[in-house]
Amino acid sequence: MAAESATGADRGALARIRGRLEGPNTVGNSTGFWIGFAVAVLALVAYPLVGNGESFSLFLVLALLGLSLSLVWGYSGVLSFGQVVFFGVGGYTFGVVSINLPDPTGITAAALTGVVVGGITAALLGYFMFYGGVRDVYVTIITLVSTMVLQTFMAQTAGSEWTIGEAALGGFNGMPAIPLLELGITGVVSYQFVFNTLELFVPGLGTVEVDPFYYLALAALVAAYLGLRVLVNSDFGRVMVAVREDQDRTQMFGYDVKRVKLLTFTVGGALAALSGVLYAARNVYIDPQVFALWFATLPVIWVSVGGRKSLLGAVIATIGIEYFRLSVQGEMALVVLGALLLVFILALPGGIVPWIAGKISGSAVPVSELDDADAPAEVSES
Amino acid sequence: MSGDGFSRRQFVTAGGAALVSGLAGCSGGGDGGDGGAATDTMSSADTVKIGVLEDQSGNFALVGDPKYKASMLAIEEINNDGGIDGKQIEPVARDPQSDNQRYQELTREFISEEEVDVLWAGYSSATREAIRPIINRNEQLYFYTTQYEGGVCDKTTFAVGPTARQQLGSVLPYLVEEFGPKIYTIAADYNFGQLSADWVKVLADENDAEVVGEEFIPLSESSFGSVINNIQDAEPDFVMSMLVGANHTSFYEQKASAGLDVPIGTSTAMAQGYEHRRLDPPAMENIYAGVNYMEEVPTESNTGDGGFVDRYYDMYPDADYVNEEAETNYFSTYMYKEAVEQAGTLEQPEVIEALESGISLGTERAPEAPEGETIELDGATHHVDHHMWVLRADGEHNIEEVTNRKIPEQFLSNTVGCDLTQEDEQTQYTPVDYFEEAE
Amino acid sequence: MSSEAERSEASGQASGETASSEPERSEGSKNASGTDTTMDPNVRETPAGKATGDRTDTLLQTDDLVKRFGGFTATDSVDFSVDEGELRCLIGPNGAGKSTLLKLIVGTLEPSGGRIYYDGQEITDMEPNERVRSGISMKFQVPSVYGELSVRENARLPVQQLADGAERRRRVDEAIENAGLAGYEDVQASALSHGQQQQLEIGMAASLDPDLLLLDEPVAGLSVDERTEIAERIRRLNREEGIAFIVIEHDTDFVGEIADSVTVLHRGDVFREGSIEEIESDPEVRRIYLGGEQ
Amino acid sequence: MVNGLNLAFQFLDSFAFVVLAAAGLAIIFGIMGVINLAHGEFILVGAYATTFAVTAAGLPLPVAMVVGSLVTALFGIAVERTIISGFVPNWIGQRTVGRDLIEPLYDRLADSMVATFGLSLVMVQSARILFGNSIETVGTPFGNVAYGEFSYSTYRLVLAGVSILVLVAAYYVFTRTTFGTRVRATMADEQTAKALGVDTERTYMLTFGIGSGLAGLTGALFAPVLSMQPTLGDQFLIEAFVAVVVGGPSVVLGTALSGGVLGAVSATVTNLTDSTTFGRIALLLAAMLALRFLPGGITGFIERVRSRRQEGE
Repeated sequence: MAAESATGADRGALARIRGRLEGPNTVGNSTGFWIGFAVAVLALVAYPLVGNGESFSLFLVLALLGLSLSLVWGYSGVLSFGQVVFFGVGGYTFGVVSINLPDPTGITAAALTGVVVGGITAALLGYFMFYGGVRDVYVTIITLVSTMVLQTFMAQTAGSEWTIGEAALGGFNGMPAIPLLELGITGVVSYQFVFNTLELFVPGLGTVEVDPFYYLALAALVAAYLGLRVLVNSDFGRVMVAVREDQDRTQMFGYDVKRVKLLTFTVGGALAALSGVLYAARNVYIDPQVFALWFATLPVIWVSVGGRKSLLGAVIATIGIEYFRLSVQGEMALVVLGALLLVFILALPGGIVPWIAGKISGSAVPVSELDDADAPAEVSES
Repeated sequence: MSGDGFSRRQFVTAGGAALVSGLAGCSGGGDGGDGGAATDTMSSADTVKIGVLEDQSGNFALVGDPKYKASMLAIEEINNDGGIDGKQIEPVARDPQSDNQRYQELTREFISEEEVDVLWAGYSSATREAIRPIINRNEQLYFYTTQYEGGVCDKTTFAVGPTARQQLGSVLPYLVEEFGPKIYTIAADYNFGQLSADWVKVLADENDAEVVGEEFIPLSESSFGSVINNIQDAEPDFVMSMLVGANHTSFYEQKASAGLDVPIGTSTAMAQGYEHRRLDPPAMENIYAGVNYMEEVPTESNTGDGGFVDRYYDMYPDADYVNEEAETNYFSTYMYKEAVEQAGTLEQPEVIEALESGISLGTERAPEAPEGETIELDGATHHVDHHMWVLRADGEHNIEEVTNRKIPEQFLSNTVGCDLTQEDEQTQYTPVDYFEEAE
Repeated sequence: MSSEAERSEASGQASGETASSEPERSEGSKNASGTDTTMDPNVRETPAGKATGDRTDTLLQTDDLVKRFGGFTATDSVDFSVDEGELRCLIGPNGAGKSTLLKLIVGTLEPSGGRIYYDGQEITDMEPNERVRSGISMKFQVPSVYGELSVRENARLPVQQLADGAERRRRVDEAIENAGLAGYEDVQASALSHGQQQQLEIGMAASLDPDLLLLDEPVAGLSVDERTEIAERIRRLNREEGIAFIVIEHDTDFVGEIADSVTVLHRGDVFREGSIEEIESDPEVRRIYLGGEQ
Repeated sequence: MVNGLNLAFQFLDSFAFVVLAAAGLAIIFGIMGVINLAHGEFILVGAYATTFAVTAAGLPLPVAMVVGSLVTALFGIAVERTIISGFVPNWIGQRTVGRDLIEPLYDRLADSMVATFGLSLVMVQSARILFGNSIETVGTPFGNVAYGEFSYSTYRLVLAGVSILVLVAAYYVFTRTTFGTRVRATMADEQTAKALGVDTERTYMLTFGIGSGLAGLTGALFAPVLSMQPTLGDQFLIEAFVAVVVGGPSVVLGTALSGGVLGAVSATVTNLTDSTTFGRIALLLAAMLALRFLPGGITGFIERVRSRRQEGE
C-alpha cells in the first residue's frame, strides 16, 4: 500500500481496531454489520426514553451470563451447566462483602471481589475436571451436579450460625438488605447506580429521568461483547476454536489443551460472576433459586437458540427469550414457551444468528472481507 | 366479571387474551421513566387499583391458586356491594409462576407502571423477602397473607397471616397436656422450618415439655425411611411437623404405611395443601393442625349456608379446596376496605394510618371473618390477633374441632416491642435473639 | 465389549515368542548408524544448529519398547532408532504394530514397558504437546484438518506459535503454496479433496520446523500424480530443511522413491532393517508379506 | 444410634430410588445418546396413568401399574416418532415441501437437551391445565414389617426387589437377546447395522418405547408413595442422570452398581449425621468424585482393571 496520508493514518488505526474485532470466528465482519451494530447500540441507548429501562436492564445483565456460556461452550466446546454456579457465587460474594463494607469503596471492592471469587471458583472446578482427564458429557454432568450441591447447601444456611460478619446468608429466603450499588472511592467520587434516577436533557423531549443502572449494564454488556470478539479473533481464540473442533489434533500442534480449556473456563466463570454481581446489585437481593436446575438450563437454551458459534446470537437470544418469558402471561405461557423451544431447536439446529448470517452473506461460511487482518500496511515481497 | 363460575375454559381464553396484550410487553402502556405528574388514565381516578400476585403455576400453585381465587371473590363481592367508598375495584392480576425473579419484575411493574393502590403478593417467605426491598423503596402498601415464621416489623408491610408462635402456641400446649411432654420435631430445612423449630423449643420451655429430637429435611427430599426410624428410636409422646411442599407430603403417606401411629401436631399440614383430601385414609389419622382457618372450620360465617365456603364454590365450581391463606386474602381485603373508608382517601400513608388505628372484623360495620368471632388488626405490629383452632383428622380423614381460642400476636408486641405507629422499621426479628432456649 | 474382537483374533499369536526375557535380536539387522544400540544420553552433546549433511547423530532411540492391549502385545520390546535427517520408512503386514509404534513415539499412547530417547533426552513420560515442542511432529492416519476453518486459518494455527507479523505471513503463504493450495486460502477445509487435505495437513505439520516428522500412510487412497507430488514434497523437506522422517506406507514404489532406509516390522518387533534394495531382495520379507507363514 | 437393620433398609430404599429413577434413562440416554430432560415427566405420565387406572377405571393396583407403563411406552413412541427421530415431520415435509424438515436428535446431546427441556415445560403445564394442581393419591398396599421398636413399610422393600428385577430383565433383554444385539448394533453404528439388514427405524422406535415404558413403570411403582402433582418428576431427574453417567458404558450393569454405591453413601451419611441434607450433599459429591476419578464410570473402570489384569502387569 502507498504511504499513508493523514486521513489514511486514522483510517489505518480504525482498520487495525476493526481488524482485531473481526475474524472468521465471529459472525458479521462486513461494514454493513458494524453499521447495523451501531444502530442497535444507539437504539438500546435510547430505549429508556421510550420503554421502562429499569425492568429491561435485567435482560442486559442476563445477556452477560449467556455470553459467558457462548464463550465456554461455543468457542472451546465445553458444555457447562456451571455458569450459574459462578453467577451465584459472584452474587453472594458481592452481597457478603458489600454488607460488611457498606461504603462506596467497600461496595466497589465487593463487586471486584465477586468477579474474582467467581473466576477462582471456575478455575478450581476447571482444574478438578480438565486436569483429571474429564471430557465431554462427564463435564456437563459434573457441572450439573455442582449446581445441585450448591442449591441444597445454600437452602439450609438459614440459621444465625450462617452469617459471615454482618451478612446473613439467609438460606432459602435469600440474602436480604444488600446495600445499594454505589461505585467509586468514598469521599472522593462515587455514584449510586441502583434505585437512583438520572436527569437527561434530551432535545425535543425535555429533561427525562432514566435509570442509571440500565446504562451501567449496557456498557458492561457492550464492553464484554467487544472484548470477547477481540479474544476469539486473537491467536488464543484460534486455539480455542481448534480445541473445539478437534482437541486431540490441537494437542499434536504443541498446544496444552488442558490449559486452554482451563483459561477459557476461568474467563467464562469471571464473566458469569460479573453478571451475578450486577444481578444481586440490581435486585438488592439474591437467593438459592439462582442455583436451581431450571435456571441452570436457561443459558444452554439461550446459546442453543441464538447460535452456538456466535457471541451475538447468545446476546440476542437471551434478551429475546427472557423478554418473552417475562411478558407472556396466562396459563398457556409455559406451554407456548416450551413449544417454541422445541420448534426452534428442531428447525434451526445451528441457531438463529448463524442461519441469518448465512442467508445474508449467501455462503455457508462468513468469509472475512479484509484479506489479512494482521496488519493492513503490509508489503508483500514474494 | 360475570357472576357465573370462572371455569377453566374461560380462564384459558383469558390467558390467551392476556398473552396477546402481554406481547405488547411491559414497555407498552407504561409512560416510561418520567416520574412527573402521573398522567393517569381516566379509569384509575375513580377506581381502586388492587394488585394481586399469587402463584397459579409452578411449585406453589397448589397453595397459591386458592389465594388468587379468594382475592377475586372478595373483590367481586365488594364491587357488587357498591365498591370501596363508592369506587369500583379494578383488580390487576398476573401469574408469577412461583418464580422469585418474576415476582420482582411484576412488583416493579405493578408499582411504577400500574401504580396499584395496594398489593397482595406471594406465598413463600422467600418471595416476601425477594420483593420487600422494592416494596420498601417505593413505600408501597403490601399485604402478606401466608402463615409464616413471624418477626417482620415493617412500616408498609401487613403480615396478616398467623405467625408460628400463634399456630404452634395453639396446638402444642394441647398435645403436651393430652399425650405427654416428650416432643420430636421434624421441619423443612429452610428459614420457616428452622425458626418454627426454635419456637417449638420456646413453647416447650413455657409448657414444661422437652424436645427429645430435632431433624431438618431438605425441600427436595421425598423418602422418609430414616426419619421414621429416628422417630421410632426417640419414642416421643408426639411429633411436631413443620414439613412444607409437594415432596414432603409423602411423609404422611410413608408414616402410615410404616405403621408409625404417634400423634402429630402441625402448623402446615392439611390447612394449606389439603393433604387429607388428596391422600388415601388413614394417612392423616391423628394429625392435629393448629391453624386460624381450614375449609372445615365450623363457624356460621364459614360453613353456614350462604357462608364463605358456599360463596367460594359458587364462584369456582371446580376449585380444589378453600385453604388457610385463601381466608386471609379474603378478610384482609375487607380490612383494606374498612381502612380506606375510615381514611376517606386512597393515599397510602393515610390508609396505613387508618389500618394502624385498629381495624376489627365481626363488629356491626364489617362482616365477621370466616375464622369466627371478632379479629383485630394490631396497629403497632401490623399483625392480626387470630381466632386459632386445633382440628384433628380421624381414620376416614373427617375433620373435627378440638379447641379454639383467640391468640394475640405476642412476640413482636411484648418481647420485641415493635411499634410501627411510633417509629418506622423494616426488619425481621428471630426468636434466637430473645430466647436462649431457642439456641 | 468393543475390544472383544481384537482380543480373540490376537490371542492365537500372542503365546510363546515374548516369553523369553532377553529380546532375541533378529539376525541380519544392522543399525544404520553403527553406534552401540544402548545410548548413553549424557555423553553426546546436542549439536548447535540442525546438522543438514551430518548423518552420524541418533535423533530418536527406543529401548525395549513394549505395548500390550489386554493380552495382545502390539509392540514387543522394540529397539529402533533414526538419525538426524534420515528418511526412514516403516513397512510390515497389517497389525504389525506400525501405527502403535508411531503413537508411542509421539506420546498419544503410554508404553507398557521400555524407554524412548529423543535428541539425547528421555521422553517416555513427556506429555505429547511437550514432545511436539521439542521437535516431533505427526500427521495422523485419518486426515484431520479443522473442517470448519478456512485453509488460511488452518495454516495459521501451528505457525502462530513460532512467528508474528510479516514472518508469520511468509510462513503461512509458504505452507499453503508448498501444499499446492495457492488460491484456496479462503476455502473451508472441509470443502477440499481428500488429497488436498492430506497435503494441507503435511504442510501444517512441517510448518512447525520439526526435527522429526512422523507420517502415517500419507498417500493412502491418492492418485498416482498426487503420490509423486507428495513424494517430491517429502524429499524436498528432507533435503532442504534437514527434517528426519518416519513414514508408514504400504506402496513399495513410493517407499523406493523416498526412503534412505527401511525397517520391516512383524508381529510387533523389528524383523529386518536396511536399504530398500536389501529389503526387497530378502526372501524372508517377501514370505511374511505374502502370508506364507501360517 | 445406628441400627444395622435400619441402615440396611435405608440403603435398600436409596438403592431402589436411584435405580428406578435411572431405569428408563439408562436406555434413552445411556444407550441411545439422548439427554432427556423430560425424563421426570415420563415418570409423571406413568404415575398419573396408574392413579387414574385405579381411581377412575377401578382396576386393581398391579394391573393399573402395567397399564401405566404401557401408556407411557406408547407416549414415548409418539414422542420418538415426532420429535426425537423426526419421522412424522419429515414424512409431512416430504409430502409438502419435498424434503425433510428436521434431523433426528440421536447423538446430538445439546440439541436433545434443549428440545426435551421444551417438552418438559409443555408436559408439566399441560398436566396442570388438564388435571389441576393435584390429583388424589392411591393408598400404599401391604402393611409394614415390625422389628423391635422399629417398623418399615413392606411396600418400600417390594420396591427394592422390583428394582433388581427390572435391572435383571433389562440386562437380559439388551445383552442376551437378538433384539438386544440389534439395538446395540444400531446405536454403535447405524449405517453398518442398516447395511447388515437391521431395520434401524423400528429398532430406534422400540428401544425408545422400552425406555419410556421403564420410566412409566417407575412412575407407576412410586404412585402410591408420592403426592400426585404435576411437578413430581423433578425429584427423580438429578439422581437418574448421575446414576447413568457414574454407571459407565455397560449401561444396565453400571446403573445397578452406581445405584448401589450412591445409595450406600446416601444412607450411611444420613445415618451418621442424622441429617438428610448432608446425606443428599454426600451423594452428589460422591457422584462428582466418581466422575472425576473413574473417567469411564464404574463399568469403564472394571473394564480397565480386567484388561490390565490380563496384561499380567
